[in-house]
Amino acid sequence: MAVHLLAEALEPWETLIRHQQSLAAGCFGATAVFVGTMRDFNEGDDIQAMTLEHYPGMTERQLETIGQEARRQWPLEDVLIAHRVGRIHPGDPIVLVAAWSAHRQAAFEACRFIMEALKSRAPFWKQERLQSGQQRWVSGNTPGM
Amino acid sequence: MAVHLLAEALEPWETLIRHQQSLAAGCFGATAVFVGTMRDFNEGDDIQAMTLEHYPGMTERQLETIGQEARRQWPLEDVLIAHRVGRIHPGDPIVLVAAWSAHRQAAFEACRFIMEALKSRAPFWKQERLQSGQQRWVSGNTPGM
Amino acid sequence: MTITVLYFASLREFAGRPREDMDAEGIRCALDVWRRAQEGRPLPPGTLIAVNQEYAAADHPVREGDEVAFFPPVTGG
Amino acid sequence: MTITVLYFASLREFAGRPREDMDAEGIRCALDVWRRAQEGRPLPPGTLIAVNQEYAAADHPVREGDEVAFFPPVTGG
Repeated sequence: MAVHLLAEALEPWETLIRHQQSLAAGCFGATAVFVGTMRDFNEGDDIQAMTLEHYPGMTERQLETIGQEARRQWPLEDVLIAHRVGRIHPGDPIVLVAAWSAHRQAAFEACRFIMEALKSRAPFWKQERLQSGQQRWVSGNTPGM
Repeated sequence: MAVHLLAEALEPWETLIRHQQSLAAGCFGATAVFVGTMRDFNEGDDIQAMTLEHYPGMTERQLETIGQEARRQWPLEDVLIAHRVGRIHPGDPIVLVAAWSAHRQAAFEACRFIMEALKSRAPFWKQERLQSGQQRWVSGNTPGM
Repeated sequence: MTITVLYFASLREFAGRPREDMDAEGIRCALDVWRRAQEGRPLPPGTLIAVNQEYAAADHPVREGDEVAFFPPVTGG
Repeated sequence: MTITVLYFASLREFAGRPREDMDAEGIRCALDVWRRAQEGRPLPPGTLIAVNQEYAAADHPVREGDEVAFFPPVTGG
């Protein structure tokens, strides 16, 4: 299992390919992946940029804990979680979650579980900068289930 | 929407990256991806190779139909389906499904719907070649939900 | 005009051939096609049928020019 | 030994500072930390609390050496 917090650009597919190379081919039959990307609109406004704040130390621990919970709940070969912090712009990837398993049900469910848990428990906060120059904290997540 | 049937190696991440470049960055917030890979074991036996047979014409139509059903059911920016045919070996990717949406719930659910529909309706058949040299038709799929 | 009959996977092995053409005379439905082609051998349980590349029931009408396919449960993905 | 108090995101703006150290004397729980640091201002609704980087309730015991954080609902992913 790997957890990455990145202050530089997150390249989800490269990160995924690199990580998957460490797995034995043939052991997993299913890979479920989610990538969250910054949109250029939110709540009816055009967004210019966003700052992702986190709680150094606690954020990593929460992501580790969430990944371990998934591994206890489903038979997984591996889990990868990567999340951006700092200044980002529309189109930039924010989060990558991948789960490898022998079977697709476990991979799908674990990937989604990790995303929902991350959204509700991992200490990250988004501050949007609108096209108007106004800054605002994003107040909550859209429901995912 | 794109549907690919490939007699040559399926490179899922390259296919995904290439396809995603055709989408406007910032329009989608969520990408859900599933990749199915050939395992080196099945029902207790070591597998040497596998042949994926399909029904030329009908297979493409079924995949198109399944993709369109997903687009009617969820608000998706795009859908990508790619599937191998022919001779493959353990570790080779078999199938790639990707769904792009503004929101993660739609992306996750559409991706999983497409995989389950593909498994139950798209005319593909797997014939395994065991390490012993014996050949056998795979008789059914493991349940995915 | 004739009917095109296709067999896939284990049904191809069962039928002993991948395809054949059949005179449409006297054929009303997909099951008629199977019976004539396979000389009365029963349809293996679980066999799926497609008429013109769409899933169809055994009593689905078939006429000349149609493509009728028989195959076992699908196992892709 | 003191208690380390951290504020994140909108709570940092509310508090007017990102962190502070506090004498542990007379502090029993996380809410005591907030009250002393914020001079009795009520906790904004929805505020989350972590003690030593684990989520904790307002009445979670706090002693010297602990790290206590206050922050709004999380919005990552």
